[in-house]
Amino acid sequence: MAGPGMVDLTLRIRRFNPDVRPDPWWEEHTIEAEPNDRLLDALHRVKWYQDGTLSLRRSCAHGICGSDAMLINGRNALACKVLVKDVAPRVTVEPIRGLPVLKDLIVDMEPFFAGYRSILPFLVNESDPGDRERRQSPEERARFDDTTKCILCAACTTSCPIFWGDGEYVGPAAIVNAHRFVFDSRDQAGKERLAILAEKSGVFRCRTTFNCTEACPRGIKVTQAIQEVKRAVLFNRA
Amino acid sequence: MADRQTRRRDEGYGRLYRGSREGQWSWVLHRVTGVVVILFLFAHVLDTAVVGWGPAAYDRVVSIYKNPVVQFLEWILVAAVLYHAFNGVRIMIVDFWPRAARRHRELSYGTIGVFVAVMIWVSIVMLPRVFR
Amino acid sequence: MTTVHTYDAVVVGAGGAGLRAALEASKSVRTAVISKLYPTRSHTGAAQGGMCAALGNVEEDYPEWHAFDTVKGGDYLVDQPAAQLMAREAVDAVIELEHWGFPFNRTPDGKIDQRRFGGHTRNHGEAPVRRACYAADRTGHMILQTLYQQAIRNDVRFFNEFYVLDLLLTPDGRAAGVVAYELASGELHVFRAKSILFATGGYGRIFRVTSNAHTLTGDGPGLVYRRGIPLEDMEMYQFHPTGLYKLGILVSEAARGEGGILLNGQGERFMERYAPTIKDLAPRDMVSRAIYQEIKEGRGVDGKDYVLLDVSHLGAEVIDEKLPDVTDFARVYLGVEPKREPIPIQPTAHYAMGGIPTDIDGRVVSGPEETPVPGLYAAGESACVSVHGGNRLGTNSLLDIVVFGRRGGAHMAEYARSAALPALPDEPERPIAQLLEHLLGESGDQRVADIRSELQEQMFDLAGVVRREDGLRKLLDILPGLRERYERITVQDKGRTYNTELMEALELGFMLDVSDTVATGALARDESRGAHYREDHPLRDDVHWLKHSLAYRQDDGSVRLEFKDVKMGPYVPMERKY
Amino acid sequence: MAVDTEPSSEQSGHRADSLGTPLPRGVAGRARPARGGEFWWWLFMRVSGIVLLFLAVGHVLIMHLGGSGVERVNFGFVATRWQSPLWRTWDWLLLSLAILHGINGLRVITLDYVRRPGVRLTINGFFTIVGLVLFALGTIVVVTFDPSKWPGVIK
Repeated sequence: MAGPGMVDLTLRIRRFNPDVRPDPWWEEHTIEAEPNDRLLDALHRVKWYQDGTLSLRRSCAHGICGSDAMLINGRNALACKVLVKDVAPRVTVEPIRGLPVLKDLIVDMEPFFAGYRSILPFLVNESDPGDRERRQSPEERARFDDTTKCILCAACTTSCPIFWGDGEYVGPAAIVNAHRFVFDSRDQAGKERLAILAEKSGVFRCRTTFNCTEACPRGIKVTQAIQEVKRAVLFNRA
Repeated sequence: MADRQTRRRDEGYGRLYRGSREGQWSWVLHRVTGVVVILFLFAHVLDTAVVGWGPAAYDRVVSIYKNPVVQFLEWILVAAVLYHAFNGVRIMIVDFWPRAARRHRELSYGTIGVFVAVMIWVSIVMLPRVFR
Repeated sequence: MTTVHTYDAVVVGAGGAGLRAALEASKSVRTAVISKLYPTRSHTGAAQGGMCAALGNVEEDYPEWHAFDTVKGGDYLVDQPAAQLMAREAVDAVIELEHWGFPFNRTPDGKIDQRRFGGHTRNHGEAPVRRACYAADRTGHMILQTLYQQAIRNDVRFFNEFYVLDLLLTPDGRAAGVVAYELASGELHVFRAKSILFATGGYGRIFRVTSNAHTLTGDGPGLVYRRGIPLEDMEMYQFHPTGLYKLGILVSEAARGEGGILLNGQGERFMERYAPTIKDLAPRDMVSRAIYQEIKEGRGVDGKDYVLLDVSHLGAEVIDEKLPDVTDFARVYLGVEPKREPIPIQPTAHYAMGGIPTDIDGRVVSGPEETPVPGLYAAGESACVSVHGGNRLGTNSLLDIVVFGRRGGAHMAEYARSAALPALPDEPERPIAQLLEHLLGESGDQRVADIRSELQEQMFDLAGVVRREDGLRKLLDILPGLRERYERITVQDKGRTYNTELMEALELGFMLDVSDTVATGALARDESRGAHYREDHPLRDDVHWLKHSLAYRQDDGSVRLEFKDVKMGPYVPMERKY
Repeated sequence: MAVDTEPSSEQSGHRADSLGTPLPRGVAGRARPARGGEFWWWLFMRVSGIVLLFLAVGHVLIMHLGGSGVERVNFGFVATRWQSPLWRTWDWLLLSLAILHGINGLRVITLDYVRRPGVRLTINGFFTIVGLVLFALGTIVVVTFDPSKWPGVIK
């Protein structure tokens, strides 16, 4: 039994290790944790004191680096932003879906970043800015504020049913990052981005399931951003 | 000591993604009802085409629709068309008015509300024919 | 099977400093960036408050005032020419980021907005000045994203999740390459290059309570130290006053810059007593010590070891617009609503002022006479220029990484254009292959996690905010014991794919090395200066200690100290009052 | 060891190199052809959806709910109804839009779940042909239907 002020937590973890066996398996570990501990702390406890072979990515441990997106009790979240008290006494942890699993909770992020790179994720402005800042009003700045919060954790993209099924869809995160530039008053490559996103792999694959919005650990209104990009394509053509 | 460990055989993925209740499941239903309607449409074009072969042939074909079991299926078809239509309106609202995305839950429940209300009326009209 | 890669320039680390250096170097020479993490996971992204530059957008300001604040904030251990240079180049650095798309908050007329920050004052200490340029409370996140975006635009070549474990030097002391362990495959890679820049960040993980990421384990400083290069001013470690209680997660100084105040257990605004002029916006070392003092004298909250940061009076609008992330941390991790109630905070290990000694061009310089190591560079938190001296001012870290990242990148490219490719030693990967074999092969009886938590506990208690001779001596007795246990660790995971247990074991090795230098330096420096506070020597001693320490690793593993002079300038050391 | 000047020549199957797919450089070079096929289909689904909302829901109300529903439908009912060009136009529009809307719906579903291009093409081809055949059949019937061949059925 758990000590005073502590709770027992059983973690049901989806394991995979190509060095050991070809198929994934489930494993259960029970640990003691403080109710306010993060799920990441609980996973560390398993890794550090029970099974060193458990592999996961993590870094900052407070929801800003985007390393530890996982499928927790059937929903995508960052393990460092889920508290033990909210999942105890039992939690299921799986790797995020739609990307190849490399080991345990670690997936291949390359397809995800390839999608990100495909939408020209950088400011394009060929005019000479001079030696001072380009002006931008607070209202213009506010227009894309929400989508600058993205930490590229892939929680949104791997929550999307279209992304799981298909190898082509760029996914919500890439569109969020396109939005960040399309609606930046300083950027000049909006038309090119919108052209890329009007293609088969682009924004019109979105079926507004809102899984992405609910999965985003940064509270970005992902679906709304995608819809705004759709509208931009629509009116850019009309 | 609470620490313990067990190993189990693979139970397979198979677990549903517990995504947005309002968004994910209305999308699944939209697809399912869409497929139901298009498959019916294929059949319906064929049966209507029989009209070109005259009354005898056509009346024989449409008599199938008067079977109670088929009439129950017809009730399902009407439900599918109506759900697909109402949910389609919701999708368009979200598509053409991005700010509506912030109220997507309310929109979903509104859609379901309208659908259920209309289906109550549809059922009052149609179901007695099935159980007659 | 070891793969050999050849580049002109190799940058180790993909945080702000590494990316900025790579952007500069890749303009003219073939450049690779090797990083333990995906670049966007780097801890630059956790920086919150801002980046100072005397733009003068909202009130009168000059680089010279900024340089003065930096020198005074660093308690005169700062190399003054470097600080003056940084303050001067700050303006262009901020403008450059803006041109690259950085989404700064704006003034009503569309200029970059600026806000107050700890220790930044107008006219040499008169009053707080608005100098920090920012993007809400995610300035570091936006710098990291902006630099990564530019790296994509410029086709910079990345080797992600490659853990650099060794520096290769030619017999005559030139940098020749690095050895990296590929986490995905468990294979070793040798990167051969004409110039190499380390930008691997800090080592806050040697302390129990820290704002630093799990990955910040002093790898870069640790591995050059093993190769005989000294580490500078390692005793100078900053504790940020406002970490979330128990967790150490940072609550930005911007919270106080926007008007937040600190309260002790009796509800008293205690900073009025410690820094009557700028109160809660005093430099971090002073605020951290004030909190320590309050707690020690029984004025913590409920007699516990924390005090309160109150932002509730700022109003929901300011909180949502300018401090969204930090207030969210309080909500998520402590269940506290900052709009209504104060946030429990305690000092948290935050930033290493010390590191690999460099000059203003990022060149690594060894010894008191500052002999450059040809081809070797360092920048960012892993380096010590030294612009932060005994205590870094808030926002100067983001400035440091872009200013000295750029300078290091430019110089390494210039060097690579003229230098020949150095020859590699035979079997360059051999020492690391043997180290891995040792860690994987033997089954000892010691767990990495046990040694690490013991280390973190002892470092925090004995070499933390306040230090004493007896405590540091005790620490120096404990450390060899931990090292001896480290020799007998066991790594359960013998696999090759993402063996993160092995990675943590390697990290612990670097943490132990770095801890030796911190403890040794702290014991030697029997004065109080900046973040280094000795209870038994509470005053600054400019006669004996206006100098940098250099920690060398001896063959037997012990630390030998040398010292070098501080480069002075216009500012004469005076008592540090605010 | 020979000096190797080609950055990646010694790497074999280098998986973790993040920027493996090079981007075209320069703003002009970056522009891709705007193949907006998916956009036009997306727009069509919404426009046809609005029209179908009236046509199909109207059709359902009249045929399945009005009067005694399908009970009353027989050859005479159809023949009487198709006396009016309005209903012929209505039914033909409904037929064409619904088939196009439905076939594209099926195409989108295969796009989401079928990864292999060949299989995808086969399935889409099959449904397209079925759709075209049925559209042709339906059009012929609607256009050529002549109840005067069967006198006495029109009420």
